[in-house]
Amino acid sequence: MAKETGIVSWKSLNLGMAITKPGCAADLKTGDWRSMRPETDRKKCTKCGQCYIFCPDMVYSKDAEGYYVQNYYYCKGCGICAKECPVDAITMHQEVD
Amino acid sequence: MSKKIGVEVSIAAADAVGLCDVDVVAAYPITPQTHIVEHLSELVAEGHLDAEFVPVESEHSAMSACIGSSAAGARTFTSTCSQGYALMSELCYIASALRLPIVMAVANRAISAPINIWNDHGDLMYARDSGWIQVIGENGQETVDLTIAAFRIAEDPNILLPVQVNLDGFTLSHMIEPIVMPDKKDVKKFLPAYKPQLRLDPANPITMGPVGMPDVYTEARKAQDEALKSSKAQIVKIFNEFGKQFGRKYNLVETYKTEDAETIIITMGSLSQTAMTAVDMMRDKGKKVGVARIRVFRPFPADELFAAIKGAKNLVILDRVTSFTGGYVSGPVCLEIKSILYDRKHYPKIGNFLAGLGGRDTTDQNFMEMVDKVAASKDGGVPLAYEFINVRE
Amino acid sequence: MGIAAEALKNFKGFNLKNMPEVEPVSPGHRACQGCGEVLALRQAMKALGTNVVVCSATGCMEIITSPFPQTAWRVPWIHVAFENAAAVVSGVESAYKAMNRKNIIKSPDTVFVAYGGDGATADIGMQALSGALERGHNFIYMCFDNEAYMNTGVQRSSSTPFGAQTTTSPPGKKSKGQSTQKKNLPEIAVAHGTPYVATACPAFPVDLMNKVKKASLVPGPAYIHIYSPCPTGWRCGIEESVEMARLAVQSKVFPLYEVIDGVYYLSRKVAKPKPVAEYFKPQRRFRHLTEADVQQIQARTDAEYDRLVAKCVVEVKEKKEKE
Amino acid sequence: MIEIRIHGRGGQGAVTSAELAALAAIEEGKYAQAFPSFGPERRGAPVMAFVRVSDKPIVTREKVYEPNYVVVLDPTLLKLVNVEAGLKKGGIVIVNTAKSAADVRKETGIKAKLATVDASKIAMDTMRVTITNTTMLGALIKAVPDLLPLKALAGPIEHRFGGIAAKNIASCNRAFEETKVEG
Repeated sequence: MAKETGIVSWKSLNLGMAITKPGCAADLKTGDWRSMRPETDRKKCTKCGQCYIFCPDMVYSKDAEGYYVQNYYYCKGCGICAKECPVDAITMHQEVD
Repeated sequence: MSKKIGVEVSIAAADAVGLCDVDVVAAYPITPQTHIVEHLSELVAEGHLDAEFVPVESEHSAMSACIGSSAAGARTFTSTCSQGYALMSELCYIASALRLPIVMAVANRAISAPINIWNDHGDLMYARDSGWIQVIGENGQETVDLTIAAFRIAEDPNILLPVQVNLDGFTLSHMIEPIVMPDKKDVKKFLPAYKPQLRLDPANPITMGPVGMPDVYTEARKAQDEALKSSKAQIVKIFNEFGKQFGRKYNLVETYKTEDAETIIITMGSLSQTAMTAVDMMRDKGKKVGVARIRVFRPFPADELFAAIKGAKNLVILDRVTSFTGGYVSGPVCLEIKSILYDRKHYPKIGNFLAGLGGRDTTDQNFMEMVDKVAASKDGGVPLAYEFINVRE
Repeated sequence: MGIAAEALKNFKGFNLKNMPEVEPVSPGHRACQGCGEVLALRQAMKALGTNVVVCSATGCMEIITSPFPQTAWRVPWIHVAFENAAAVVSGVESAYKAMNRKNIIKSPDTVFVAYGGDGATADIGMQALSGALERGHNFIYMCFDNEAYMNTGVQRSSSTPFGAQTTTSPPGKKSKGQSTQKKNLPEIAVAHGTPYVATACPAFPVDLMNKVKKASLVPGPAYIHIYSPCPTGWRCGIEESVEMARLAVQSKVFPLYEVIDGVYYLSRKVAKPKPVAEYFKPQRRFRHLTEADVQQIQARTDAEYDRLVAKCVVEVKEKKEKE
Repeated sequence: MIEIRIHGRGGQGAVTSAELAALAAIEEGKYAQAFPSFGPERRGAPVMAFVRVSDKPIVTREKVYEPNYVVVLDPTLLKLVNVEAGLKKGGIVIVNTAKSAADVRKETGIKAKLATVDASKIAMDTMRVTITNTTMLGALIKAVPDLLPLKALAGPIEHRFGGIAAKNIASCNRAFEETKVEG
């Protein structure tokens, strides 16, 4: 779990409280927000990439075979990918612990 | 040594900015600051100054553009006063918090209402809690020198705070007087090129101005407070270096005939000059009077000011502003001084006078009356905490 | 040929097969589930790449990307205040211009971007935007329009559409919700003589990305108005953002077009428009409207669309051919 | 220290007169201040400008309340403004007028010593304008020889007026010749 708070000494702040680690929000596990999980049926998937380009949370990336795979570390479970999938290859499933 | 030339103080101030080779000037016109920015746009138009002049649509955008420019790493200047300052003040607080070394000349002017284009320190005091360094010139030469020193102070790696150079509107900004303009080579030696520690650069991306939640806001403010606090010693060093380079030495507090003075007048800005004239006249009559002039208002030079005034039995403290407190609390300069004295358990008689408001002249005669009033009083001479000078009943 | 057309004459666009992989905005940002605005921001930034400086207005996209000590920004980014992103970018652009000229830096191709929500653009930041457009700085301004002040809890802005419910335009016995018509920001940008103006929405990502890319190639200012559905404020399903954006285009509520050197081009002709009611239905912000209200809105939507189409050169040509 | 007040109307160049006098003094190695009356007055309204000249640095920022000399650029002001206000004992009022000093005194009741010159006519003759600001500087030098040598004005006038400086200098010089100072 990445450090979510800014609890630091005033002496360790950068000038003007600037953040000098580009994109360090990528440490944050927004996957914790999810109650529904998208899963892809590869038999239906046409590798069209709609899920990739419509994801607000940059969850999808292409694997070696050209399929788009979810990174559940970030997925907030909004379900846009499932709704937009033109061949209904993606379905939403209840998260279970 | 360069020759003295006759020049309007605003023009000289703009030329000083030119000598500092600024990269960006973003400004909006307001009386009595206009001559400064007009001349800068002229310098750019004629090719005497290689800079971008951004003719913004408001002071709010002037300071916004200055913040963008300084964050991108450029040496940046603007100028305003009064309502212009009020409009941009939101951004001034942000400029200092982002630690951007912007230099701004303020041709001090009263705050509305009634609308009044003339001089007082309404804008200077409006800015006092903004986290900027505030320096104050008394004449044209000081305005020029402090403008050059301001860039050096602002950009000092140990300071990195914006600096406000205050010059009294009209009484200084529109005055033609003899000024020695420093040599460009000397300025370059004194003021090396600005090397930002952090800047908006695609090769090294940073995030400036992030959200500070309750877990870090206190630390951010503490860091900024420390920066202003520790700037004081560095400003003294820079003033000393300026003295070595240009032969004119500046201090946080300047004194005039205070050594043996029973009464000390405390002033800021061009009024100090009239006060010194009055002191000479009173000395001729055998009165032991002196003047302590505050050259740097933020960071407040408490120790230096106390050292200058501790020998006096009476203090005449001028505030060139109305600071509405509802009656009992003094004007802002007096308030600072009272707190110094309280901390040091030292209690001279004090008269606090609100003088020179909205361009009202304060004469040598006025100073003599104030000195006499405090000297003759038992409790500071003023029934309440302060008194308006030259007000018609 | 105008300066924008000249700059775009050899333009090669993106397509679904050659999407840039770069993500200048990182994951881990704290946008709501199903946020249509951060999706639009993501697509736009992908088109721009990494040689950019971004100036952000206060708003959702600022708050969700930058709570200390995290930043979702992989490119240089500054937030100053709510109403001044266009003025801040003016300063950044001027600084780069001066420093490049004076050989202090070598960064001639850097693209300067300012963005804000509809409140930051149409309301409080209108003056700063107008000033920056008029001065002709070389920058892109992107307005992410979600039709209300979402960051503060869904209050109406001048970009909120007629009839919409917000927390400060509540429907009641004497109110139908928002009582004024949506301010037409792209027209205001056009009126400044802005070389490149476009509308876009994240349901048509290739179109959006191409427009943003074009904006970066045009010298001088460019303005892009991006429809950014907000499930939280519009009170629709979190999976429906893209669908809402698509329906807005298909119902003529939000037509996609470009204005290059003042010449209008329709990006997507709505041949078989869907009724506005279909777009309204999933959004609870319109649920209080009567059928008559919706009919009135439908009539105005059609009229506005026709007015736009009449301005578009492509349409003019077609008309002539018919004649 | 010599203090001078210049009366004119907005647009007649009273401020320029003050500036040129101060600049000339500074060129001569003296100390000087010049400043306007800082008002919102527009073209045509009565305005004032001030000059201080001294051999020592000037350390005051008061307005000029008690001038040693007063210059009046426009004769119509004599009836509108108390040009003699605050004038120090032994001071001189230097007036642009076609009339004699005696007539001016009779009409205005001015008690101080007068210096008169028809600067409007001189300016019209030499420059084809009725702006008398540079012309009246010649009269000022004639009435106050201690202030500056006449030739000291040439530099600042040239710097300010460029191509039309020669005519201004000629007008100034002619006024110097023609100014009558009461004995």
